[in-house]
Amino acid sequence: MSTEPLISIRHIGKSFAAVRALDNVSFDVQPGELHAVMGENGAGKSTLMKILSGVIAGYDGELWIRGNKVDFRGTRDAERAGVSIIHQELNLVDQLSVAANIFLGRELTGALGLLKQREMDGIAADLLGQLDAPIPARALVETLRVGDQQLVEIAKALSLRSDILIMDEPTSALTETEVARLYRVIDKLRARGVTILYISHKMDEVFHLADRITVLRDGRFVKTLNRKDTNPREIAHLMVGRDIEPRERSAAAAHGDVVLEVRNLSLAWPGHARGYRLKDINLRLKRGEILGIAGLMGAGRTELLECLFGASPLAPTGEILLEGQPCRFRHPAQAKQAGIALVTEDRKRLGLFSHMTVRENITICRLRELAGGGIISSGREDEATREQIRNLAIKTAGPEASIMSLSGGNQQKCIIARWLLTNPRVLLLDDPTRGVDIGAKTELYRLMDDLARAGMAIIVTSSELPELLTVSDRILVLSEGVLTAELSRAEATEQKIMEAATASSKGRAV
Amino acid sequence: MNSSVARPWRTLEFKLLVAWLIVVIVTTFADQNRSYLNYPGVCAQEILRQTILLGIVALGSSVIIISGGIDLASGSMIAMASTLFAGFMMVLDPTGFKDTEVTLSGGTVALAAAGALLGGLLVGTFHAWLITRIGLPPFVATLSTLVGLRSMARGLAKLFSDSGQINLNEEWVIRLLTSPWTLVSIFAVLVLVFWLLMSRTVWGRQLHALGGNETAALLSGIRTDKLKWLAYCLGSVCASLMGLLFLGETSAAKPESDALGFELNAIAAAVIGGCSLKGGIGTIPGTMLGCLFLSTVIDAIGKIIGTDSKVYEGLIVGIVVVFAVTFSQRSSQVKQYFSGALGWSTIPFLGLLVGTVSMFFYKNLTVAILLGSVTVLAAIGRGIWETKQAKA
Amino acid sequence: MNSSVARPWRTLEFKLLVAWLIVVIVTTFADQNRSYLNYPGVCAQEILRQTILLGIVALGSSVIIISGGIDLASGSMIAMASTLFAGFMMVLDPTGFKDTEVTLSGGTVALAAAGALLGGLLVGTFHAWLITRIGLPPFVATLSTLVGLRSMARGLAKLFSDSGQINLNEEWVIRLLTSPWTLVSIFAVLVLVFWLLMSRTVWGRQLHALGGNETAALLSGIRTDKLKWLAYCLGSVCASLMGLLFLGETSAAKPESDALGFELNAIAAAVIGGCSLKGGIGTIPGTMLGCLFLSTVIDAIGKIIGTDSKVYEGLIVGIVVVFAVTFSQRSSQVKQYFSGALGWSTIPFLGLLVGTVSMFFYKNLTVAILLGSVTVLAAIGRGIWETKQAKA
Amino acid sequence: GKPTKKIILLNNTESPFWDAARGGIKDAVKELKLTDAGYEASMDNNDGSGKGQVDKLKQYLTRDDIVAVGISPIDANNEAMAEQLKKLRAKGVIIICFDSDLPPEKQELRDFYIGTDNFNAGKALGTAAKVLKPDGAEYVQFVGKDTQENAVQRMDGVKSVLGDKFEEKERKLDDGKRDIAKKNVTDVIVKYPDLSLLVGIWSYNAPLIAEAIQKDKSKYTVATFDAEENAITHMAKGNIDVMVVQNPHAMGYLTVQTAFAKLNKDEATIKKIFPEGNVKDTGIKIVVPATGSPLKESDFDAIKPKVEFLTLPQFQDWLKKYGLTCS
Ligand SMILES: Nc1ncnc2c1ncn2[C@@H]1O[C@H](COP(=O)(O)OP(=O)(O)OP(=O)(O)O)[C@@H](O)[C@H]1O
Ligand SMILES: Nc1ncnc2c1ncn2[C@@H]1O[C@H](COP(=O)(O)OP(=O)(O)OP(=O)(O)O)[C@@H](O)[C@H]1O
Ligand SMILES: [Mg+2]
Ligand SMILES: [Mg+2]
Repeated sequence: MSTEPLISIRHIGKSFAAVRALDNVSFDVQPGELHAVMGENGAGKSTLMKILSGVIAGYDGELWIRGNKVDFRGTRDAERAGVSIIHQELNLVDQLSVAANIFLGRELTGALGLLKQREMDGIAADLLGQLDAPIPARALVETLRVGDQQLVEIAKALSLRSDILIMDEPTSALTETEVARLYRVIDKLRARGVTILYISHKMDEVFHLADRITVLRDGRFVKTLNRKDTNPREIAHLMVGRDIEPRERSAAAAHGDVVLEVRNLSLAWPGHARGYRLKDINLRLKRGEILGIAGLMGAGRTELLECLFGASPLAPTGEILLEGQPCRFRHPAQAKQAGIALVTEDRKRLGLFSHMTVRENITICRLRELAGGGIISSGREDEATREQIRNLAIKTAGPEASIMSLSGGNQQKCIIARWLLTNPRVLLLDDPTRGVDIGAKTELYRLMDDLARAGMAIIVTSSELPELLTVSDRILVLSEGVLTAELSRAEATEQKIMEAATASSKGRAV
Repeated sequence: MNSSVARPWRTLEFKLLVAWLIVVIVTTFADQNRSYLNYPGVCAQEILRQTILLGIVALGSSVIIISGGIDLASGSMIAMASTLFAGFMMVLDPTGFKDTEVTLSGGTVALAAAGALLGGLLVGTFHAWLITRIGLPPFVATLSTLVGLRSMARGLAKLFSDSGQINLNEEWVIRLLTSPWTLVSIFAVLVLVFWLLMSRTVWGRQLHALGGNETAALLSGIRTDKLKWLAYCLGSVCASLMGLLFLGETSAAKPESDALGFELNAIAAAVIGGCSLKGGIGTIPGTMLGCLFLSTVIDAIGKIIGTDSKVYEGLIVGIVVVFAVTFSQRSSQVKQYFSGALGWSTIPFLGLLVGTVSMFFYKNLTVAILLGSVTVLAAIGRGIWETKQAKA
Repeated sequence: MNSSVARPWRTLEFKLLVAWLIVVIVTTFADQNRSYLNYPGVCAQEILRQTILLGIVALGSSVIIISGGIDLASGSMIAMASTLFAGFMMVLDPTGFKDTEVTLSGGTVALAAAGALLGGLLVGTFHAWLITRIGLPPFVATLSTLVGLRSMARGLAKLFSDSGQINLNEEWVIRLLTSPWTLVSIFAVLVLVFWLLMSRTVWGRQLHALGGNETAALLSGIRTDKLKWLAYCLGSVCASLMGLLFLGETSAAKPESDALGFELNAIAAAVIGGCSLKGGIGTIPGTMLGCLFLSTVIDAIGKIIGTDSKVYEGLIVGIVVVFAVTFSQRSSQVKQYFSGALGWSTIPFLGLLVGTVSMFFYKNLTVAILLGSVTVLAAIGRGIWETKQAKA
Repeated sequence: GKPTKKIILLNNTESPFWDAARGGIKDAVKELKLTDAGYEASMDNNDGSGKGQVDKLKQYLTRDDIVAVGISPIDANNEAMAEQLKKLRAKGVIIICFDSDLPPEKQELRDFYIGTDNFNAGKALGTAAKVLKPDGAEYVQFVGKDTQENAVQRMDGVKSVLGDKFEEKERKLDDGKRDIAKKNVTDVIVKYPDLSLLVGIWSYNAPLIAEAIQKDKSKYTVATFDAEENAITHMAKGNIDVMVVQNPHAMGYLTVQTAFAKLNKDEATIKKIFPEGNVKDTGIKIVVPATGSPLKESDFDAIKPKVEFLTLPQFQDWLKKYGLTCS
């Protein structure tokens, strides 16, 4: 391409205290292209995007847009230069309405600086319409579910009508249908000539959308390739710096007897049209089996796992039998006692103790056993930590490193390690690979496989069907809180699953 | 918001109004002097006055709370403003201030008032600076000014008069500051302005956003520092304004005791009025109803108990705050009050609480024991019921 | 932690120790009566006493703060405990209590003390209940007990004597409660226990986790309700213990004024000692050093200023808190103090602050103006420098 | 029947000092048979602030059952209080100041004043101190707040008699907090090695000074106001050398009696209590330890009106007579 680049990133570097997040990164983005940026967790993608969008001010190197040097002091400057961003983490104000969030910081005002509420509601409704997302513009964001909140974020970015749009893992909380909608929107935008910088850990997305792909590793620029001239394997290699052979789930390993059985489990949803979050769920889980649970956003996967773990806001009805023993957990402590472990969906919010060290994060569930008479034995604790770090190949400076100094994938491993320490009988993984890079993903798959072989019973949910198909022996499909299909590894296909997932759904209930 | 439009009787404001009516009715008949019936005018005026004095400060505090901060220094700011006001008048026109014959010129008074308000502006700025530039948590920043400002005011007062108290004996100034018209008009304007600000303007919207999710606000390009600056200035200026009126009320600036602990009343009023200390949630009308409710309750205590009412005031205010906030909670999943170890072990305290309170008011041990044990039994009953529920 | 092991002089504890030494040295020479040199023993003992009294309460407060809560009621709890202690003694053995001839039996005193501590336990339970079962924010829950408990204590005191004050004139009890040995031994045990609890035990680790991320703690199978119960009970029991000793100090329970606002000192000490009000961060040794530092400063003020030291105490404490917390901040990215609108507009206040403070101490206008303007100029200079930096 | 009429005495702040006054009120009610005449009399506690008193007076305005108000103004120059007193009087309520009076220009606002002149009391204590310390001394005065009328008057009274042989080092404030009051004593002791005279201004200062210095009492002379329970025990132990005691009991009693007489147009009684004018001085007592005090009754002849000179046992008998524990 000979045209003068729209964005030119020149020798950009950025350090946080100890970490060198970016180091002398340079590449160009051509006008109108969709440029994907890939890299492991902690490669520096988000940091670079934050610099591009004026969120991070102080950095080394230069940033050129439309042939002139820019020096953003804040997001405002970036927006004026026509750059807008969809951040990796949700950045919405729960207490405000959808419209208010979309116009946050850029409210429309009339005389005496009074808000033009009606007008904003109107425009917001249109934007959501473009995304054909059935979200009322005046609803409070806190009443929306995660997926819809992500759509609001997208609408917010669109409302700027800027000609450079950065999307940092926009689909990490979306499921196929919503992703499909997003694709349509992206097409519209590109038709309008908008340039898009796109970050994702999902190869299929990148290869579906991107014109060119830039790979970062450990904060350094590796290579920029045309999509046509490359393949996922090569990209993955460039990202991780070695080949990663996706290991297939050792087909139909011999399973033991039933560990967990659920009979007619239902969970009420007061004050909601549907009336229930879950209805008459029945399932059996055998020792050494990996059971995948598929479903759309809000299908109730998280709730199901929360019920099994005694963490649901309301008490579920129905029976849960653990190795034949009926049990009703009202507190995760009881579930933990009984040998059930839950790796939660939202790492940052529900999992990490960000002010603590790797050691403290890993041992938090196992302290009682590592203590004598209530006093923690630092020796045993350190030993246990190192063992986990070894077994799960966690990349860290050591047990005493701050958990925040780890990349997303390794943080996820720490949380899994935390639960493995309690050597549970049943391991519940709620979307364990959300926002985790491909290298770490394959390692997680291998880990699950090994655990299952060692006789652990695992339930895993995921928003990525290919993933489910790779890891699970059996797949249950949830749709609006009801089990609509049970597919063995042999018969399961993306097609069948999507049918089941949308089976009883006549437009999502909100 | 849309929901509140749908069924007004579900709104906090409505609940508060009902609660307030109940208090008024109870007081009317529980007060054996029937003050409300004999002197409706006087009583109404007095309650209104207290509500306004509390309300002016609560307006500022609520804005700060909604923006996700807290102001522990408003009480001290009141004392400081009242001292500055008196002090400036004294400095600008010593004879006119001291001498009852010579009257103060309106200009002098206006100038002094302006000075006191400016003081408020400076303190508000200082708060914002401590929080955004030095990076202190709001609690710590305003805690230090809570102790610092009052002591500074005491020092200033000592500079003006050894007694550490500056007496104002200018007839017309006191008249002006205490006249209902002054109060009502100032208050009306303030409430209108603040209500518009918080519910209709960009700043109000962004203040809510700031309180709700600071990073989101920041990433949306909102100048959060400027907003905090605005919030804390509004807070301190409101307090200073109250300080001016307070000088009229007490006709003497005595910083060592003026408005001591008033910040707690203001915060309590805001919380009763539905402001969440986590930030992002709260309305001006709610806060104002909170003030009306709180000052009515305090007035009622005085009416009903009479002698030593001050002694028991705190107890009743505390209980009222707990109940008000409990009922004002929009959607609390909590229902298991008395089951479980914690629940059971709280029952003794509740019994003792009720017992002591009734002891205070009936001065009769048997009644106290009776009511106390009734409470305990009721709680135990409820506890058993809850446990059954949980089982089922 | 590893970092702290690596270079101890970077730790907050070390910084505090240095700051404390500076205060001591300054006081030694700024005090023209040379009290520290003339009566080292007495002075040391007095500072130690104050540190211990503050420390006992701060221990509880810091645990609560680390667990992500706050206790505004400790001052009132002290007053309540002291009242209960005296009250129980009076009830258990009226003649022995009133009559100086007849002495109280050890049993009576022990029983009364136990009763007061039990009271603390009940209040702590009540706090935990309000927060976990009723769902009140800790600030609101303890705010209501802050006003409620004191008023309740006053009511109780009134039941015993009209003046609302219960005099203790039992020689040996006062001796026992005020003897340095009692204080030191109690304190030593408490500090050891709390230090072990927070740094070595499962509960301590879980309390840190709770303060850091409550949902994560819950989903890690931690009984967060129980932990809060523990934290608030520890807080209230520490306060009650202080209440017992306080009765010795004052030889009379006067809930109206006893330990009024003491909670703020305790919180300030904890914060100076490095506890974060956001929860999850803080150490016992740090808190204790915070107490030592704060009580030394307060003592120093009395030594240096003399007459009216009480008047200026708040001002200096406020300033000290700001500085202490500022420097104790581990990694504050903040460096732009005076540049920008907010920065510039703070300078006047700082100038006035320094001016007034120097006015208070030198009682000389020219000096005050001089120092004030020096401050302003310095700030402006720094501001310009910062702006240049930002440009570059 | 018809509602009882109330006589209310509003004090300045809660303190044991008022226990005796309450005793006086009770006695008056009993001896003058107020209840039979359909009257009640009681004391109301103020919270120690000027605004508190103003608010209380506002409350009284809305109560028809209150026919007489006694008040001990916490801040005599307070316009707002004067305002309320005017209103009450206009309503026909009888106003009596007790314990401390209004400034001359405002005295038409009250019908009577019953109490002692605090400046005078201060002079009495100063005189005692002079006798106890013939060749002068360095001294410190301890008080809650030096902004309170009675405190200032007492301290100035003391200062006025002590000649230039006495040097006042400091006035230590404790904001009415007993723990601070005690710490203040410890502080000044180490601060001024030559200090030898300690003056307690408010009732609680006395016992706490005694507590703090009893280890080496010999070094110090302790002269205090009022007689709190613990102060009496400490004087018995010899930790206090002289107490100047007012007569709150009489203040309570006479206030009620005067109001009652006035309400019943009983001029005879009024004449008896107020031979001339409308001011009644309830007098002060000088209390000294049972034995070995250099103080004699004659030392106080200069003080007018005449003081009552008592040894501790005599004083305690007096207390017993009125069933009081303190004064
Ligand atoms: N605010 C910060 N403070 C300290 N370190 C940070 C901060 N933000 C990022 N880092 C570090 O910088 C490095 C790059 O982070 P960044 O978020 O850019 O990675 P990423 O490529 O977006 O990873 P992911 O794919 O998980 O989003 C990481 O090591 C991270 O720990
Ligand atoms: N309509 C809703 N209102 C409020 N909270 C919701 C709603 N729907 C889901 N949630 C909660 O939000 C979280 C994630 O919602 P989501 O829709 O993702 O649940 P899910 O579909 O069961 O799980 P997953 O996110 O893995 O698909 C869950 O904890 C769920 O309880
Ligand atoms: Mg990222
Ligand atoms: Mg989920």
